[in-house]
Amino acid sequence: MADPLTEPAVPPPTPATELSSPKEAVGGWLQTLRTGDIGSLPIIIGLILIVIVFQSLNPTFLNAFNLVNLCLQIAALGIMATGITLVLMLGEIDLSIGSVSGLAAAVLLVTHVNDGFAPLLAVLIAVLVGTLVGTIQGSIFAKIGVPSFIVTLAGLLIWQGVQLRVLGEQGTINLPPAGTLVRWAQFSFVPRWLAIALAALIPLLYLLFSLLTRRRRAAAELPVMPLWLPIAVAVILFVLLQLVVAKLYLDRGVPWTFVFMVLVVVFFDWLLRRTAYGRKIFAVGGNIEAARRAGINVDAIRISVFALCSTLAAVSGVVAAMRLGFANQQSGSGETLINAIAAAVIGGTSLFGGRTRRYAPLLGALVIGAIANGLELLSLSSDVRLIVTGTVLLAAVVIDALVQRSRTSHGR
Amino acid sequence: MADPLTEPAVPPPTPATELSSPKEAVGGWLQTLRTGDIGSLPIIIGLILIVIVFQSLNPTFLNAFNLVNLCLQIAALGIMATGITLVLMLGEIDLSIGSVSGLAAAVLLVTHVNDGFAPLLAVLIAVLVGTLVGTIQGSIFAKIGVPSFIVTLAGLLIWQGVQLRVLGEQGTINLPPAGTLVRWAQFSFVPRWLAIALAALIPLLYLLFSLLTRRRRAAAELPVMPLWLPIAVAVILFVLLQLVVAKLYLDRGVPWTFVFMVLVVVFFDWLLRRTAYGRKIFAVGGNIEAARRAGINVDAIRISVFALCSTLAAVSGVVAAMRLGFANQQSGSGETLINAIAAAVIGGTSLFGGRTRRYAPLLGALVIGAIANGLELLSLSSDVRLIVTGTVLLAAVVIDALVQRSRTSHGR
Amino acid sequence: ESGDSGSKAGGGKIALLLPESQTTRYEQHDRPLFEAKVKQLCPDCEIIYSNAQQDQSRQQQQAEAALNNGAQVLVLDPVDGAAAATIVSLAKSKNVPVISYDRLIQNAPVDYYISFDNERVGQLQGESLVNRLKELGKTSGNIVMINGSPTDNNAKLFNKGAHSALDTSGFKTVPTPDFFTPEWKPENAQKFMEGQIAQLGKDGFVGVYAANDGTAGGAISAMRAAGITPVPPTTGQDAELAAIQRIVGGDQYMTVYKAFKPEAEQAAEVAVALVKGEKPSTDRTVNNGAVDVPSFLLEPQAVTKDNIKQTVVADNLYTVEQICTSTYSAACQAAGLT
Amino acid sequence: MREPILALRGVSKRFGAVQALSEVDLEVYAGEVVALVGDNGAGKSTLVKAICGVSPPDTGTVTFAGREVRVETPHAAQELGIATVFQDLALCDNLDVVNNLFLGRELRRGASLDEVEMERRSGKLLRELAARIPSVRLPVAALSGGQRQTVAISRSLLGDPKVVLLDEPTAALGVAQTAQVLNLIERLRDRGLGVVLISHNMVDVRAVADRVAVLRLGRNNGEFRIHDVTNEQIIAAITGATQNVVSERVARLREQTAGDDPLAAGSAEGGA
Amino acid sequence: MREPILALRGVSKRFGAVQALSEVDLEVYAGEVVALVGDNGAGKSTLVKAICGVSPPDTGTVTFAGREVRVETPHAAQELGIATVFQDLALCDNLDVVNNLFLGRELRRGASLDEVEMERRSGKLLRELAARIPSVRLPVAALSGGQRQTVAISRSLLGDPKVVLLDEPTAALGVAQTAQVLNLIERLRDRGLGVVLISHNMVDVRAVADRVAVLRLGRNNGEFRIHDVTNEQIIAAITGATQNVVSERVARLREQTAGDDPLAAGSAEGGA
Ligand SMILES: Nc1ncnc2c1ncn2[C@@H]1O[C@H](COP(=O)(O)OP(=O)(O)OP(=O)(O)O)[C@@H](O)[C@H]1O
Ligand SMILES: Nc1ncnc2c1ncn2[C@@H]1O[C@H](COP(=O)(O)OP(=O)(O)OP(=O)(O)O)[C@@H](O)[C@H]1O
Ligand SMILES: [Mg+2]
Ligand SMILES: [Mg+2]
Repeated sequence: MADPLTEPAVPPPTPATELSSPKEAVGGWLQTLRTGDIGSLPIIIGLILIVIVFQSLNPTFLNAFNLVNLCLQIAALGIMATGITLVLMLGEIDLSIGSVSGLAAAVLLVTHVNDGFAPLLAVLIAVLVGTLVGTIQGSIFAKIGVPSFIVTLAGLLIWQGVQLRVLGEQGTINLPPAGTLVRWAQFSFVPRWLAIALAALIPLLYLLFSLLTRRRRAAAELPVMPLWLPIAVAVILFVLLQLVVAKLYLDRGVPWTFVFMVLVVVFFDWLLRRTAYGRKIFAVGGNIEAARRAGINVDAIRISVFALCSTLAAVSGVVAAMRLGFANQQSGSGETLINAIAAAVIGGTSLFGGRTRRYAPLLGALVIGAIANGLELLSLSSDVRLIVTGTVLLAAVVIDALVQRSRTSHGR
Repeated sequence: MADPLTEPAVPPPTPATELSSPKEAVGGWLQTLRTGDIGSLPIIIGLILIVIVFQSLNPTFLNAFNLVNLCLQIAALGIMATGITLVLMLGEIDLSIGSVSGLAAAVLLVTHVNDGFAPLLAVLIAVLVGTLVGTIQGSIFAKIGVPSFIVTLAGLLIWQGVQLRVLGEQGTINLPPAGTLVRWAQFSFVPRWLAIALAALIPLLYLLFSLLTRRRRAAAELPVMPLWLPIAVAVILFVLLQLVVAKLYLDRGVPWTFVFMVLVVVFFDWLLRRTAYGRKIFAVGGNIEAARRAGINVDAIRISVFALCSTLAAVSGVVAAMRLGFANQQSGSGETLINAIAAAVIGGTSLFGGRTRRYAPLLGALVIGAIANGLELLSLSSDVRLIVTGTVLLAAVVIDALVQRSRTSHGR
Repeated sequence: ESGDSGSKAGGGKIALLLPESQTTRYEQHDRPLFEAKVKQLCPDCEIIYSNAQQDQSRQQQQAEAALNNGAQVLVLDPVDGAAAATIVSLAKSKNVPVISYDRLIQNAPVDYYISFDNERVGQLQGESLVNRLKELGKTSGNIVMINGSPTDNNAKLFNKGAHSALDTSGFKTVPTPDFFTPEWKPENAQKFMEGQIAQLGKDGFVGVYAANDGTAGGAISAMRAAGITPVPPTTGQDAELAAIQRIVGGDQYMTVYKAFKPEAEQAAEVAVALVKGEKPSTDRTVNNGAVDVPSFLLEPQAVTKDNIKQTVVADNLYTVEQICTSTYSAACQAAGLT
Repeated sequence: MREPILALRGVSKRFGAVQALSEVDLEVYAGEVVALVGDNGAGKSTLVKAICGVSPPDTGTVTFAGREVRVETPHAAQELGIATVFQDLALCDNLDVVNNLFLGRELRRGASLDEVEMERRSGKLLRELAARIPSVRLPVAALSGGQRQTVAISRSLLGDPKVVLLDEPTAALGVAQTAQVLNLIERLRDRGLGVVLISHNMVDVRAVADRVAVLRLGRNNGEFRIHDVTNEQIIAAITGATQNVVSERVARLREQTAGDDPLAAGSAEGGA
Repeated sequence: MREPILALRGVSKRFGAVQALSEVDLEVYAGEVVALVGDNGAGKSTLVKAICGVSPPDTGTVTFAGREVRVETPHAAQELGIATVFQDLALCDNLDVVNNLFLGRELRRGASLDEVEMERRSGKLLRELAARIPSVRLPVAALSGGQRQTVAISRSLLGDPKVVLLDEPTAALGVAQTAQVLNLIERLRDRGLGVVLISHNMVDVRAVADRVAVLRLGRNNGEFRIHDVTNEQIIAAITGATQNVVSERVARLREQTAGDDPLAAGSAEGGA
């Protein structure tokens, strides 16, 4: 048996924090990939499978016209899913987002069409209504301590009532078909040259940023990624984006609403991951008591998150109304709510709080949007359609679950 | 400054577990009451307030006919809420219960009316369909690891599709208006003498059981409640039950469906609190890792709970169909799901798992049922109705939340 | 301008966009009838079918998909007639003609309109209810009014038509303001009716206006459970089999039968004509706020115990065997059906 | 030599990039207390979890009472007679003390639970460990750190185990409770159980252990009979160097020290 | 006497039926280490939580640097300069080590976080404490008990506190890490901070404390200068009796003991 006293003394260990040399960092990265900590990859695979299945069932699925439609279709969903992701990060729920989006749509239409407010002003008012609603709900939840489920369930009912009231007798209000709002949501596309430029700029910026960070880390003597990694990612990104853009410009091109949605998703991803505010959301969702003891104002975080969620729901309602060209009593009702939550969850947001994957709302909205869109192309009767939707939804997540499982069995 | 060595030695402490003498036990009980650990009391107060408000707005609210209606109305809701309570105890969710109840209703009608199965056999088949569905969903959740939200969301869609398919051409199927099933759900009431006897027997049994337990505890030298406490509770219970029975028998009396629902609630309360199986549900919901390490078969608990929940959803769908007298494509859709979850939560079930109050589904169903019923009596337009429903719902829970808050500020 | 797809010989693609599947008529009647007629007229034509499940935004998505699939005609039954203008303008941008089916698309350059008149349906319900009450010797009293979904625009139209018949009849509709049944759900109608009985008393009303057969079913269950026999005259709509059976059994007084067959077939004829580049003509027009739409309008029919044979049975909607199951055989005999 | 009741051979376990255990061997005999010591992160808790089925090892074999066994679940470990006190305690905060003690092995009376008997036995058990718990009906969320630890230890003694694994059982305990637990460990040994004790406290280790196994960076790094070894030697094996922060501190202390009582030792240091 | 930096007077706290603290007084001076000792459930952690705003006392006053203050939130306590290491650590399992260390006081670079600088400083800080952590980018859920404790201790030192409350900081630490923490406490004292150290380990208490305050059943039960008191006296105050399970065990040990080194003390006990 090894006796440490008779053996040569083990060399004093390099402190563990310095263990990861650049080389080992990649090793570790590949390692985690191997043992399953591979983030959004499984759901992307699920998405690709969905695309393959639908394309083989109906070859129009991947044509340019339909892809542009898909972009238009998921804009509102993606925005709403971004909002609910924030709330889910706290381990809470907001059932009122559908109603709030409907209310915002109603307010937009009434102020713009009936009261003649300028388009932008009307949009602003509608969005602020969302903020107000969220602040109220958040406060009742955080300050009085009513479970968020109940507060927002009450909100679901109340704001739908208010929506009916705002719409009044008329029930349905149309936007001027040639007005700014409809034009923006339905007929505005990024000019081709700009789209191509953006699709080149994004990888470039990514690369630049990665290299700068790399330099700072090296200067601080921290482990760094190997050089080829960001370069490879940037190249792949560049090729992919250019391909997508080329495809979309066979038809109308990239809709501004889609760009807007992507910006929203990216901004909130940055907010969550790269700012102190976002870090606090993670903390509250991870361990609320630890967050409180760290001096975080938990109430403020909660209220602001509910306010943000409702604001985004209102924005989503506004976008949906502009795209539809009208609002009515049904705006925001039905599956709006459940689709948004489902998008967030499919994208990789935990319902238990504190965990979400990068760009979860976008990925989730793509999955849900692709399923809905693909099914529309197959003329199925309602019963079959429901069954198929449910099955495909489940299938898209099973891969993810299986990977996660193998990860747990590897002890994480 | 006190020096323990110069002072007379502190007498060796009686071990703390023996601290609570009978006298102190009551003290402790009153103490907890004072500092807020008062269980279902706040929501009962909320319920009483709702009753007072509605009664003052419309004096027919408390008349016998309406109370009997209320009993009939909440039977299906209470049963479904019992099922979802079990799932919520695990910290999970089941979104499919509405669809499952609709599917069960459809199966019942098709087997009984179209295929001519005997009533009881048809009911059995419908309920077993629920069990099967729950087992499938539970297994996918527990064994593959797909989040319950996604599994049951897929279920929500799939079983609704199957429901449409089962109903087929016809869409709506009538139960024979004078058949056993309709008679049982709409026209069967407990005979007056039996109701009075039961209303006397229940407090008596409670008293007997309390006294027996008290004796066993005393024999085991454990702290016991003072004698007057169970006696007082029994007397209060007796008076209340007799009053309610007397009132209900001014009209048709106590419906069997209501009795059945109460039995379901009481049985599952017993199952949760007084059996090893229920204890395991608490453990899995409280700390799944601790439960696993204690050797509990977590997968089995999860699957069985989802199976039970779907079974109860099916039972609820059957009861609802019998009461309505028919089933159609809308059976189980819309607010069915959200009402059931709301009932469980209002009754005091935590969405985070591991916590529920006694008879939560019953109390929650009473609150929701009373609000809905009371609002039917007030002629309100749809928008106002929605707003009022939301507000009353919130108000009913605020008392509870305030009490909880003061409890937290007392450190619990 | 809508005819430039007609240059193709023979086949073509026709999109049928229906609004919901919660009532049986669309999936069980309109769709098969329409498809059968199209196949008969134009064996090579392909039909793209979608059902919007009561969701206007989904319908828009479906319209986009249909256009994407190469539809040459849209037969559009809008979820919300006031809101479908966007779909029309999208179709117009692709030079695809639009037939407004069953519900009128407002404020848009629609090419044809084929329908029953929704307001007329409400009116018919109201009129036959009043007539029945007068037959029973009642000239005044309360009529409990159960309308459709508060978020469904058609429900408003039924309501409007019904009021036009009821308000001048000497009867009083209760409650005020009108009750709209959330989601059209029978359970909600049942609860509401129970509340009204509690409020008005078991004999506090003389009739029930229910907007469709589902809500009628809920209301009837409530009255029966309260021990009200016979059930006062109750209206309905859609001519569901279950409602016909209730009518035979004497629980429901009437339902409105919209003969789906002529409607669907008419639509099929127009659609096929458009695919072939023809322009069917009609002399009636309906103004939808933007244009005078050339229209084919059909009359809804009230079905009571007396004319079941002449209507739904004659149209092969249901066979006598389907209606007269063992439960209803006695009633059928009494009604002269068997 | 007798056959060990529990023997591990070549146990390895990897978490992502971290190799927590590599080729670890360990033997435990009946009627013997083995102290498992090592630096923070050395892999002690991982080893315990590997033995008791909470997170089975990647490679390596476990032999129990002479038979090679696969312990894939905690349930399987309990069936074999392996009881464990985990470092992170693993109690259900929403359940009271009685229910936590009897979790997974509830006493019944007909179909329902025998709450009275469980409460009686809980009281008895806790008194034996000199536990200061205000009421056995408090949810464990309301207990102090030491009280929770007492509950966890009591739990492991309720079955009729053959091997007990204790992962830093006395870390949060008061002096009296620690003494009781050490007494208890001795009683377990005397009853012929195999005990694995993980502890950073050399005094406790010396007090009850027969043998000391040292882990370092996930590998075996020496095994000693407690008679044959000094604390310095053990600490050197733990830290991997004879010259270390502990020895420096000890040297400094030794200059000032006078007491000869192991518990009362160490005189005051004035502010430097 | 100088003015204490932190003084509690008559602090009481009740949880439902449990009176956790009754009329407790405590004073802490700058440049002094006060050891707070007491049995399990004596109320030590409750007292710490009362001071640092996590669960404010029912009655009683807190004086900080001469001013009476109401510390109602942890944030308020941090503002005053009170840093705390909690017995239950209170880390966010979903965040990595860096993020836990800087939680609530993140470093920024423009609008976003300065991850590079935070990571650099974390590494530095942890190396000072001889922490063995595989990577500062691991989520703390993946850390061993002792590694978690190291993180919690490091956290409390990141601000610029005037008073540090340490609730059993070394309970899960290895020998080397314990020595480092004790060194660190001495450094804190030397820098003029007031330190409250809760520990059940008499050796650690003797090693660094200037004064010992004893809690028993939620009340003050004696306060001693460390020079003037023996371990037996402290233990008697803790357990409330001179004749107790510890003294019995010690007596038994003493018969067999020979060593004179406080850390290496205690020879082996053979199986009884
Ligand atoms: N939230 C709470 N609710 C009810 N009782 C509590 C709560 N927190 C603590 N207690 C009780 O207060 C008493 C003091 O607990 P505290 O945690 O302060 O003890 P401690 O001195 O830190 O003990 P240890 O050394 O075991 O950590 C204990 O009896 C405990 O059961
Ligand atoms: N689930 C996990 N994921 C990743 N790494 C882990 C996980 N669990 C443990 N580790 C790592 O494995 C190593 C060993 O951990 P372990 O808990 O066994 O240490 P230990 O010897 O018990 O230390 P301590 O004395 O601090 O309790 C540590 O470096 C730890 O970070
Ligand atoms: Mg450990
Ligand atoms: Mg403590």
